[in-house]
Amino acid sequence: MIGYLLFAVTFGLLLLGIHRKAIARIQRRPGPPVWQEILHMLKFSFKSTWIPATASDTLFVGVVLVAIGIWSAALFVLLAGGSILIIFGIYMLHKIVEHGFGLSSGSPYGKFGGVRSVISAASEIPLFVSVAVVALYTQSLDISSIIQYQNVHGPLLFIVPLAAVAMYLVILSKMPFGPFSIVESKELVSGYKTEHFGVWRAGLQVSNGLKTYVLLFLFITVFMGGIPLWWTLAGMVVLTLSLSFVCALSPMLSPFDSVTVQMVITGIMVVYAAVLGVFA
Amino acid sequence: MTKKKDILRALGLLTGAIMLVGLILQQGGILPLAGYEAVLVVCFPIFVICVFLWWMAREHGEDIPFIGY
Amino acid sequence: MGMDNPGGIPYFILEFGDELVYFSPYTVSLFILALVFTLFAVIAKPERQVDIVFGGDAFYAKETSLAELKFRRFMAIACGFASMGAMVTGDLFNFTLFISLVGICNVGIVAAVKNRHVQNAAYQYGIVALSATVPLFGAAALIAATTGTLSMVELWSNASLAVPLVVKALLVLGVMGEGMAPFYAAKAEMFRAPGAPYVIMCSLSSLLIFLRVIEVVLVI
Amino acid sequence: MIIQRISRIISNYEMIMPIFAGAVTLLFVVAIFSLPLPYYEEQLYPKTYDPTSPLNPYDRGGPPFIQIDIKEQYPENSPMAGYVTSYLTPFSWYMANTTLYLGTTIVAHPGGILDEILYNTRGLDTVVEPTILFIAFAIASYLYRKG
Repeated sequence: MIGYLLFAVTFGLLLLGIHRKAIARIQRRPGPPVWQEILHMLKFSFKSTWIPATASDTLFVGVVLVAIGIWSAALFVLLAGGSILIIFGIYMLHKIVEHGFGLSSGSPYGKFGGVRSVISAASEIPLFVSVAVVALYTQSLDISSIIQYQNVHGPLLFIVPLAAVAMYLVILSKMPFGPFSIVESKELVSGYKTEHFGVWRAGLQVSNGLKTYVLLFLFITVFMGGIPLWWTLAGMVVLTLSLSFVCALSPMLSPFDSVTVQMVITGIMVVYAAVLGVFA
Repeated sequence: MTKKKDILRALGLLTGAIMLVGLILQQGGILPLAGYEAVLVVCFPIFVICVFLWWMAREHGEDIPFIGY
Repeated sequence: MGMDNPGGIPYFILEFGDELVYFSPYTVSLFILALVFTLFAVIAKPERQVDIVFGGDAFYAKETSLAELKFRRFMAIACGFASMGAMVTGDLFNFTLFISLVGICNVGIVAAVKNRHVQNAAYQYGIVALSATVPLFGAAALIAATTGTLSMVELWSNASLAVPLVVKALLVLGVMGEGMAPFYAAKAEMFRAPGAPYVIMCSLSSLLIFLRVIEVVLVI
Repeated sequence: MIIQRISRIISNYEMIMPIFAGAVTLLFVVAIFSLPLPYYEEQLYPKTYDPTSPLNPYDRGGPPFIQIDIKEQYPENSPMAGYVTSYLTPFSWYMANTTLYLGTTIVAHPGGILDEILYNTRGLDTVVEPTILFIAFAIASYLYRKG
């Protein structure tokens, strides 16, 4: 288990590195090597670290621990085939991590990252609609029974494509450099993580790796079914590359427009779920 | 300052040891998988941060908040 | 009538008369998170928010006075307890009560801040929280009237008890009013207040009750 | 663009109350049109009142300590449930025995409130309700004293 945890961190960071590299190549830049994010994690962990004088110290440190803890829990729930609702609960609570990172330091940049993170809370709703649509078909929220359903009926990707799109957008909003990633946009330096440097940033990298791994793995599992691990990993790379194309070719929306777009998507998804619920 | 580092190292080693013991107990069938996972969720973050802080470069004093231009 | 245990099978059920408190994997994980952040609110010192004076070199860090700190910490802890209660309760009326407690604590956490902008936002949010009690308690009353029970355990184990869809929608809207999950603008303004561990409780509690109400709606 | 126009409206926090009120109104209209909703006859608490009882409308039926007339969800959890009138303070007990008006005063004196709290089928609710009030008082008094 601990081995798998470390593997997930490394592979997730590798995916983020691939993401950066692909974006750079699409934009005709050389870009960093694909293992850059892993190097980042190691480099930050060697750097000199302290707690800023203006920070709320317990929260400043504690939120890093919470970030790693919740995503390792999410990984275990995913592997055990537990309830998809728990994973999405954890996904929502990642917002709290962003708030905690942003607000605990006292820096105005971090603060604005946190405030933007609060504004964009609406972006999580499409997620629940896609969960509801999946639940309509499988009659269960356990990942193990979702996999069983797909063994019988084929991948859910072809049964409920719009739900897959909704979840794709949700993952997109969590990828760096995307159209919805207003919480870490460059006019705020690094957004909510501006003030977490050195070891704290290394811890954040660990949780980012886990987060990427869990979210992409979840997408593959829920919409493609239980395929062998190697195929899943390959699928995750393909998914990352497609996300990179979207991120590289679309501009970042202004904060409130990003929220509005996400709310419109939510509205469409609610209508879709209602139609499916009536006719299915 | 070395004292702080000793505490961190001790904490890192302690959580590492707890995770190791958990692994052995789980392999031996004494601890259920869920229990082992709960141990990991609690210990892994502390372990990671403590190990990082332990091998981090030398320390300075606290920072000076933004002092203008 | 919903699907069986979307939050997992309860580990154990605590019995308070007709009110059951149940600990399923889902409610336990949310409960633990509320507990962890309440502990942060207890032990963490508030941060000093740094502000730059535009047009000059000056900067200053906002200090939170002791009286204000004490009051806000009290509110944050009350909010933490209320959200913990809302996470594990298995009774619908109790759930709505805890949620309105969360709503009023959220106002309390930022009401003490000496900043007109923040207080305006808190006031707007307070009015929404106030009016949200109508759909909230209305939904609980309608559930009691249509099914004859308020116990979630009863509602999910007894397939003949069906809660009308419109009542579920009322419940969700009431919780949204208390927690403001989608219309977050007022909450974001409230977030400009200094005092991170306490302000975080606002957002944590509203996310938690939103997560819980989704489980509740799926269950009943 | 339409998106920018919508964002401008929802980004103003003073617009939240109208938006929310509109949503609530809409939903209540839908609720009214979906009437009559099914009504579950066999309710948790009895729906018949005895107007001659001095404890009316709080009388849950039967003489104290002897007999209860209440349908419970989980009778095994609270064997004493429904014995409301067994918790009357001496004063309330005297009032109930001599006048017909205790029912109108039951929450206005300590014995009355205690009755409701110890009426333990919904005990936790009665604790949370005053807590909401106390929190509201705390906020109001703090703001008042701060000036």
